[in-house]
Amino acid sequence: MKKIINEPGNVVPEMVDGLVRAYPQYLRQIPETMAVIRSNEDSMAGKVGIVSGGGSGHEPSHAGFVGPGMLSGAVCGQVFTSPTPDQIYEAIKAADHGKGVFLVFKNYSGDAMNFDMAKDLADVDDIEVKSIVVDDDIAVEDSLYTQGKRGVAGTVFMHKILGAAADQGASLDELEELAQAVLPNIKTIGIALHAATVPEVGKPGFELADDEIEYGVGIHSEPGYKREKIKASKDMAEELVGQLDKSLGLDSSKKYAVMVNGMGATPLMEQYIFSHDLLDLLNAKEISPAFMKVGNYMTSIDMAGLSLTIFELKEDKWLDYLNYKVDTIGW
Amino acid sequence: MKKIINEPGNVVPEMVDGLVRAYPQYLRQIPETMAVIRSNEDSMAGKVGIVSGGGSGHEPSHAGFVGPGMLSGAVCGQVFTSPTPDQIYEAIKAADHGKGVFLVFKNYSGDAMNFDMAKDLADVDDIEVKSIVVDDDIAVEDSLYTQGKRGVAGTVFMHKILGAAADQGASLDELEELAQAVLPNIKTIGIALHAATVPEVGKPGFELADDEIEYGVGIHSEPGYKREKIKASKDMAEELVGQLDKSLGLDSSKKYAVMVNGMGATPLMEQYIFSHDLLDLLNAKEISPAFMKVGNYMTSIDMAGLSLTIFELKEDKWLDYLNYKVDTIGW
Amino acid sequence: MALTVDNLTEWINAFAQKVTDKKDYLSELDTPIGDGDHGNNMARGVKAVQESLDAKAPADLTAAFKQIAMALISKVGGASGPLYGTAFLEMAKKSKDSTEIADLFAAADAGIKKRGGAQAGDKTMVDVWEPLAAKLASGSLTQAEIDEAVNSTEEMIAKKGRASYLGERSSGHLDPGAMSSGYLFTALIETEGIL
Amino acid sequence: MALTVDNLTEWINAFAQKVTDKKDYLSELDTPIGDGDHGNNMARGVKAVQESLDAKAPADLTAAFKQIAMALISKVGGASGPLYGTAFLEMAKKSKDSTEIADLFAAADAGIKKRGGAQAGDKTMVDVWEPLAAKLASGSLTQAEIDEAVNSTEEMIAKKGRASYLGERSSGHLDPGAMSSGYLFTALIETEGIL
Ligand SMILES: Nc1ncnc2c1ncn2[C@@H]1O[C@H](COP(=O)(O)OP(=O)(O)O)[C@@H](O)[C@H]1O
Ligand SMILES: Nc1ncnc2c1ncn2[C@@H]1O[C@H](COP(=O)(O)OP(=O)(O)O)[C@@H](O)[C@H]1O
Ligand SMILES: [Mg+2]
Ligand SMILES: [Mg+2]
Ligand SMILES: [Mg+2]
Ligand SMILES: [Mg+2]
Repeated sequence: MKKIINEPGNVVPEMVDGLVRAYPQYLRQIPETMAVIRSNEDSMAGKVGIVSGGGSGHEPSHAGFVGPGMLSGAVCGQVFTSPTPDQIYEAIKAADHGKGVFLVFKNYSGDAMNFDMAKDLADVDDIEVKSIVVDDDIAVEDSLYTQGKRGVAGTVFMHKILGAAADQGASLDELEELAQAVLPNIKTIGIALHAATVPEVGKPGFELADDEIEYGVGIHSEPGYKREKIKASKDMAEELVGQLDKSLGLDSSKKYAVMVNGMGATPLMEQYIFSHDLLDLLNAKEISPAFMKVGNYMTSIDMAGLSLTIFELKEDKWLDYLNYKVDTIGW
Repeated sequence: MKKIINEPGNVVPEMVDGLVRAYPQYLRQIPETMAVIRSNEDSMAGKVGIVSGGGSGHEPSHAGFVGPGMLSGAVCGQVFTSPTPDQIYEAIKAADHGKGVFLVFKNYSGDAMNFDMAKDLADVDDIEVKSIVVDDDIAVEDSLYTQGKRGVAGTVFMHKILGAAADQGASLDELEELAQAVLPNIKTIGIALHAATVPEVGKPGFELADDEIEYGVGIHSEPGYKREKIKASKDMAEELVGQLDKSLGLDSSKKYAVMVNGMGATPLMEQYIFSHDLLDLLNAKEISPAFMKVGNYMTSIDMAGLSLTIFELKEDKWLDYLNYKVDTIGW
Repeated sequence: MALTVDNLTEWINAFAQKVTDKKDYLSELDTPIGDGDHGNNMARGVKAVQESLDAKAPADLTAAFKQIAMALISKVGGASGPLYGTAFLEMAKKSKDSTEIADLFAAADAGIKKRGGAQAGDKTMVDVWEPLAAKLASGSLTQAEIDEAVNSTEEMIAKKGRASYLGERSSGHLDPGAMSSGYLFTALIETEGIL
Repeated sequence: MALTVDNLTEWINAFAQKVTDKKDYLSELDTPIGDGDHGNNMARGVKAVQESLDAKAPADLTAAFKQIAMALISKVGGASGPLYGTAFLEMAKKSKDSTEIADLFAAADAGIKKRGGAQAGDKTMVDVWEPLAAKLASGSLTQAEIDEAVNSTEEMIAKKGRASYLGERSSGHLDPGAMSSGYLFTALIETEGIL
């Protein structure tokens, strides 16, 4: 393991400290926690707070999306480990400005349990809390009897949509309705060329040969649905678009937002080339995205690879939310 | 070599195409070239144009900094290879709105010669052109008899300063004066954990053992000034700050802007940890940066490592320029 | 034979020791079917528990269980933090009317199931807690029974937790949470004077 | 013996062939003391030159030199593009009053020095162009002389171009631009009817 770190056990507190001190205009650290809140208090007045979080290792998620027009606060867990209820609770308290707090988290048992416990703590204070569990990854089959699908990069679209609506004065109930309406329309699938190395573990989550890639990988080095020899970018794009097409039924009469998301070690050069191939494929279906972003938004430490998110914009308002003014480190 | 690409020889055209089609609201490709220009024509009216460029492989530089408040256009050369004069000339023509064009390039023989030839071509059209050659890398000794120092990540600060000034109506002469005044105050030094792989070459520019790092590396896998066993982040920070201190004479009575720049494969997690160590060191000198950015701004394809830029803000106006409103993909 | 603050502390220290010794092994178990952090999570947790007990000697069993629960809940995170935390929180509640090991473990088992929604056969720590809580109710518990419960998770297909994302490919691997729970039960039977 | 559009084309094609064959070697030379792209740059350039000459047969020597120059300038980039481009552009200009090889190369050599600001001893292509242009002026050029000029760059310390960033560590490596220039001269002496 070759990393610019000090003690592997200290990466989270040092990282949060570095981030907050580098960007005091955006973030304030809640004392004694690994939770951050918007520095701009005025921007939260009279509005529902939006709090997200999860394990660390996904930078700029989630703290990088804290700012006017997006999140009110974010809670940073240990690497790939859900944050604890007491910390989430502190973020809820700081984000509450009398209108309640909306929680966004991804569909992992740990996140679900810790955020639920935090909600219980907030209940005692009579802070109204609602939440959405993002599960956009189509690589894993959904089923009533299991945990369901994983939450991955599509979560960033959810942050943006809810953050814009909250900034425009949406109530807690309206945000819940919006989140539920948006959720089934966001779908993501990823590929890995190299797995992530958790600092405290010291070696990659799984091994890939020099000419192999893994399709359907998660953002914590969870293995995907198949492993194959590496192909040209356009063939990878075809596989991913094919999977998303099955799930979304891509159609030229519909509007879409697209995110190409780098996993941490994959340079923009490759992400732009993939985007070129992707846009060619969509073009062949007479689809031209109404909104697109390419970059590192929901990373997996130093994983090499990327994910593709397609979000069907069922309502014009959703596109306005995506384009709504925002001021954060990472968007 | 494991990359998300198609033909290694096609990376530049495919990348530029992907970038421009993903972000049509920011960029327009000049037909038949690898040069891009701001989509927002109105934002350029009556102002001096700012054109930058260089070899590709430094994404989001330089095209990612094209937009209101920053660059007017950017020219993308082959990977790590200066663009050709005809392409630079097309960007100059597109950026000229009657007030002339200011060129920003880095101190490499190739860039200097190609940009100079483009200037000659523009002369014929009576387009007034001035330029600044950025040479912020202190890893290489300056000398009258050689090429001098290399231009690296500090170039992004130069873009921001000039872009803000141009947007506020600075004339070509004023921009030249500003650029000359700013230049000696921007200093950068970098480290690499792993060298970059040029797609057409297929292997890293140099080999580092699993426990080695290279100090003073350039952004084209140029070797640096020493190679050592990897150390803790805080020791690396100490080495880099020490070098910059020698060059700038860091002093608590002065104001500084700081950039921690990821080289492409180094995740934000490590950049934030390094920032934590850096800020501790500066703190010990009673310096707290007046402006700071952490992220991938001037990358070196998939190099692992980072660079540290410190920019002494001799004038308050320079800080205003850094904070001036801007709308680009990469800033 | 009865639970006291002293032998509870001894039991928890023995558990902490086992988790610390097996930290890498637990994370390794969590690698093929999880995210490779279970050992780190649990080691962080038991360290916090020990620090809490060292910093403030609990006045009674209820206080001791609560301190353990709060340390786990506020330091572990992930899935195991709320689950282990809930287990000890339920023991704290139950200890107000009973200090019978059988009653305490029945309450803990119910708490884990409620918190995580898993049932026996889902390849989670429930596959250790449910059968072993039943053994304790019937009056005895042996290492062989602990091993059997832990090993039973190997062939199961996960239905809860991260391993469930793997579907059938989760089979053939021991569940890390089942293994760490096994250590808790082993520490229990090894601590003299409790059973 | 005189330069014609035909044997100029033959010469350039022979040069193109050598560059294409040695593409990887030129990039390798550029790796320790440069950025590893000289072979790719030159190969791209000579391909463009050949395409240009194929697409439009030049009417005369001046037109031929200019086409070659423009192809190199607009396709190579980097340092070698403007330098080789300038060399041929200067030959195009000079060819209006002289078709003597010695005159043409003297003009090219002067153009390269003016464009890049390097002089002999700076470990650049100038260390090939200057002495060999002089040999051509004196009436003859051998492969041994070409090799000697190319090899002379090995021990030099670079003062211009990327290699100069290495300071003394640039010594011990052949200069890639000197090597590709050597191919141009070898192709020249190998083309029958020019010298
Ligand atoms: N819903 C659940 N119910 C019961 N136990 C669960 C559940 N989800 C996960 N677990 C247990 O937690 C263990 C994983 O814990 P850990 O690795 O610390 O957390 P995470 O999965 O968040 O990384 C699993 O091996 C399993 O025994
Ligand atoms: N200022 C200069 N004057 C003359 N030749 C130069 C100069 N700078 C570079 N060169 C030549 O260019 C060669 C490198 O060309 P190339 O690798 O194609 O371009 P780049 O250095 O831009 O990558 C060097 O080996 C050297 O011979
Ligand atoms: Mg985890
Ligand atoms: Mg080059
Ligand atoms: Mg785990
Ligand atoms: Mg080169």
